[in-house]
Amino acid sequence: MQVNDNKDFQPLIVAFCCNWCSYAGADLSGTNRLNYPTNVKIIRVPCSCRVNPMFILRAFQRGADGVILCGCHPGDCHYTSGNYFTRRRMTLLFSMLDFLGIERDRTRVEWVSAAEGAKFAATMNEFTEAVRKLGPNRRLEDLRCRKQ
Amino acid sequence: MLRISADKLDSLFEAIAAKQALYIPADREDGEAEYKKYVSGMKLTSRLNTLRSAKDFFFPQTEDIVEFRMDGKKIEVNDIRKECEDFVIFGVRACDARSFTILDKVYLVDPVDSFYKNRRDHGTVVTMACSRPAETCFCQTFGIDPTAPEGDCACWKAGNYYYFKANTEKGQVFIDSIAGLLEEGDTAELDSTVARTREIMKKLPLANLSTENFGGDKLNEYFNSDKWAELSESCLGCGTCTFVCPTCQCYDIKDFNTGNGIKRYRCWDSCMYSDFTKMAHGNPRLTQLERFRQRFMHKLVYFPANNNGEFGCVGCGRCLSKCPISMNIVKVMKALEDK
Amino acid sequence: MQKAMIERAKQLLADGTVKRVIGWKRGEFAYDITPAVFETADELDRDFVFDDFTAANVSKYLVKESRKEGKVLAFLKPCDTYSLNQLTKEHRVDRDNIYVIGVPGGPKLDIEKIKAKGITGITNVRNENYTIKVETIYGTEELPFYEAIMDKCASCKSKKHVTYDELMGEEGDVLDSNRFDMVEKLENMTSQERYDFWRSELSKCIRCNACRNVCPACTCENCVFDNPKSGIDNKAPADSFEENMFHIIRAFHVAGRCTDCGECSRVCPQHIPLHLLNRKFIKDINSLYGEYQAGADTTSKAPLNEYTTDDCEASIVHERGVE
Amino acid sequence: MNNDTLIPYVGVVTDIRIDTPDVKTFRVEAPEGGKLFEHMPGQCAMLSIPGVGEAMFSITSSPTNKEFMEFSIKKCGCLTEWLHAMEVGQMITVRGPYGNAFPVETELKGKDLLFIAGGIGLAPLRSVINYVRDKRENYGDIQIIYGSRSKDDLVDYQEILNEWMTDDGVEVDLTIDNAQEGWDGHVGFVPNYVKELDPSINKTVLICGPPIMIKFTLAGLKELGFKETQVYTTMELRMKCGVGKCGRCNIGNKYVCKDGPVFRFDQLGELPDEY
Repeated sequence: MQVNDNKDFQPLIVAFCCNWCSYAGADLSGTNRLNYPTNVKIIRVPCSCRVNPMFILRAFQRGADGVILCGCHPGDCHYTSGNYFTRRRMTLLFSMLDFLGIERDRTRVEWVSAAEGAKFAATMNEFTEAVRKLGPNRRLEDLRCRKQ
Repeated sequence: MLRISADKLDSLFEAIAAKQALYIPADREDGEAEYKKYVSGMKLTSRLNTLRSAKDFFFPQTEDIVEFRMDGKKIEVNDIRKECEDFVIFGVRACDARSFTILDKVYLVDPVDSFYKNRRDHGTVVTMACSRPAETCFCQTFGIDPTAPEGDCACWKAGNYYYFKANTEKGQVFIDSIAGLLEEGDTAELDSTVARTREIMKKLPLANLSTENFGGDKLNEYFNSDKWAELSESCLGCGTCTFVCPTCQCYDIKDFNTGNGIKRYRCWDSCMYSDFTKMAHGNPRLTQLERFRQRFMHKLVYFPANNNGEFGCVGCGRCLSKCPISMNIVKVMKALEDK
Repeated sequence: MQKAMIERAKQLLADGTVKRVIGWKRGEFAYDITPAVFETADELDRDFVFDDFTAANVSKYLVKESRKEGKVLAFLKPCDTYSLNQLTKEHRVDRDNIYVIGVPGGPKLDIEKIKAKGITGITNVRNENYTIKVETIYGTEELPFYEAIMDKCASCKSKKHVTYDELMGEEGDVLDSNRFDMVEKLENMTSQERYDFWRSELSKCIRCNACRNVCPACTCENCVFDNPKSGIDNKAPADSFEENMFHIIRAFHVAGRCTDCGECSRVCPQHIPLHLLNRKFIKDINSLYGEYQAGADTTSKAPLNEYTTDDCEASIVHERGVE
Repeated sequence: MNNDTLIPYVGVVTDIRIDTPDVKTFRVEAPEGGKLFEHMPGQCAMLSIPGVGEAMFSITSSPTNKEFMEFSIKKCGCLTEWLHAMEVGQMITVRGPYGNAFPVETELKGKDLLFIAGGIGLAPLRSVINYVRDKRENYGDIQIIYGSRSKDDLVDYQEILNEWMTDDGVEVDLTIDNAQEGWDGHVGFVPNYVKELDPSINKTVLICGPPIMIKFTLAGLKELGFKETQVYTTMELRMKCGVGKCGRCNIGNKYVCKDGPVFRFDQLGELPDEY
């Protein structure tokens, strides 16, 4: 994959955001009129822990080029410990994707609190840029789902 | 008889592949053989047969049937069938060649399956006689002669030559197309090779396996046999036997939402799976016993009942070597006969 | 050993300690051995076998057998006892209804490896001082024992039985195995090389589900891949994505619960090294969350069922290894 | 290339009638109007909503109806839930007709007929009943015994009241499982009701309903003196192809989709008990 020659490529990013912190953070970045790419599609989940590894894979199947999971900061989970489990789970999953040769920059976990609107926008900008450099997801895509 | 010397086999393959797609059984890294599309330099495998059967060519594991575009309440149906291109499969063993006639009895009877027929029409099957059968071989049980295989065109390796004989019109066309490379030769060496193979076949451990106690008339006797519980108790319910089997022909039809339409595809299914007969209101085959029984009853009783006594097994021995728990049709036949 | 096992099983049947015996049954040839349940002394005498080919792990059958009336005797090799312990921990078996006799482990022979050497027409296989004599209808062939052992035995992790009611033969130790070597080798490849490696392996998958169905850790009543409401019950490897998805999820679902018994790779008709996926998870768990061997005991919490507040962040994946 | 049986037609749902709390009857026409294909009473068709699933349903309208086909469908699974959620104008895909039919033009001709149905089991028989009513001269007396859990669960109740009951030579006996306000008819299970009514044993019987009802009714009929060769039923198993190739709907060596769904009881008796 050639890096840097994807200037026109606009990656599709799926962001799973926990209802209590990160989704509110995304809201805040919106009300503060902060810019982040329009091709970030947010899916609200009750807790980052709700995200099953299958969700991540299916996002890639359906055309995502990068998947980011946002939750409360460790220690701040609305359900006390959900994000701690998420952390272990996603570490192992991302490690496995890396093991299978899927580019590791396509996945990320980021903790964003309800007050961190700026961090949310910055994270999305940064992540989108990282994925854009990688180019379209080819290694974990479902050819049947490719737009004709 | 027409023949070609072994050192010219590559040029023969080149000549065939220049006109149409050619598939030959070739070695894989892990020591197994599988059919691969011929590219220059590819060699025939030394293994007796391929891990997967040759049915894939006519009945692939998955194929798209039809596409739907959904728009509100409207549905548009797109027939996505395309005319298949001509191809040659070289080196099909006698057992697999017979499996095609068995599949034909399912897919080419009314209503004809156009997907299967399309491939069948465009494929030329060149069979290869066996000379070194394995202990798991029992094709003779089903009246198959591995020294005189069916198929459009048969091929024998004897000494330093490959001999060819057409069995069908399509096979004759094939031979005519490569006639420039073939030469006439006597068959003394071939005859002695065939005779030697026939002697070996008598020594095979399963040479005495017989079908005389099986057939359509045994339906109730075997269906109610108390042997099934014991035979099926360690069955994992996986689909290995059905997927490596050259005659297993069951399929499932499923829809896949691609996000820009619905693809309806069909894929191999296995009667060993728990959802094979599952309906909204229940399942007539609730335990592995019934599913296991279905597979073997189908091959040994139901199929002959519907097809003038022809059995739904060709004795290729794949299930004997691939079943994770080594339960197979030979053990079932022997257990059922043992009253 | 086989004789002693049959005798002991007959005793336990006769004195009413157990009602059934789970073990291995001889087959048509020297190598095609089937796990089986025996109920009488006659059956044991006639069919029970324990030799170089009894590699199958019978502990998963105990999920069903231990729920039946009456105790069941299970002969378990060291690796099988780990599986049973794990099943006990997850309340999938009724341990009180199982009488475990620990029997020595492998290395067991892999007939596929013998056949891959071009040996065919096999009528008998004998082990003479770790030289295998393979009798075939084409003559006798010889090869060193260790060239034909199961992959899972070649990287054996333990010769110790972690649960038993009685032991036959000598007890072994947990071994310092080389089982992570291949995982490490892959980790040290580039991402493109790893991708190519797994594509060539996983593209062989025919989705027969043997790896799932044999796995002692896969005991869900209804698998997500069979559930029509899950949206992923696609049944066939219709696209390369399906192959990746199935194997990632299969391995992930047993992460932290997989005892590394190696059955998945043993049963794969296409010889896909599926155990490498499981071992990758085990290796990661060991290095990130502390050494953990599933099935070593029946009380500890699985690594994915607990956490510490100072666990590493997922970004660790980005920070280590080869790009 | 010829049209393949696996490639469906598109049909439009032009009317939806709510029969009972869990049964709706859908009227299906070709997009250009008229029927998608001709069929005989007892035959089935594969209905599908792409992306949801495909399943076999018996065609409940009579072949004598030249304008449309009808399907009475009970909500019991994934696909039927979707079908029930449809609105008029929705397109679905249809392929068929599949299977054999009740022998209305051969063995049943000239005979006195006794229809016995339970619950949604009336659906496949309705096609025959209306066919026979439309060709009245070819058949003898008609008796219909139909039972359901409650009055609300009687399928086609209005049609039964307004058309069948008013016909000459058609006797309709209704029953419900438990007494209910507003019901002054018979109360009790179908098998017992059949015995109470004691129909003439010269009649040919067509029966459809839940397996348990069929089992007890058949036993009752035999007690009354009916022979197995006089009784027809229609079967249902999981189907995918509809043409006897996908290999799952077999009972012994017979495929329900191709050799069935209509079987005479003496034929069923020769097959293994796996349905």
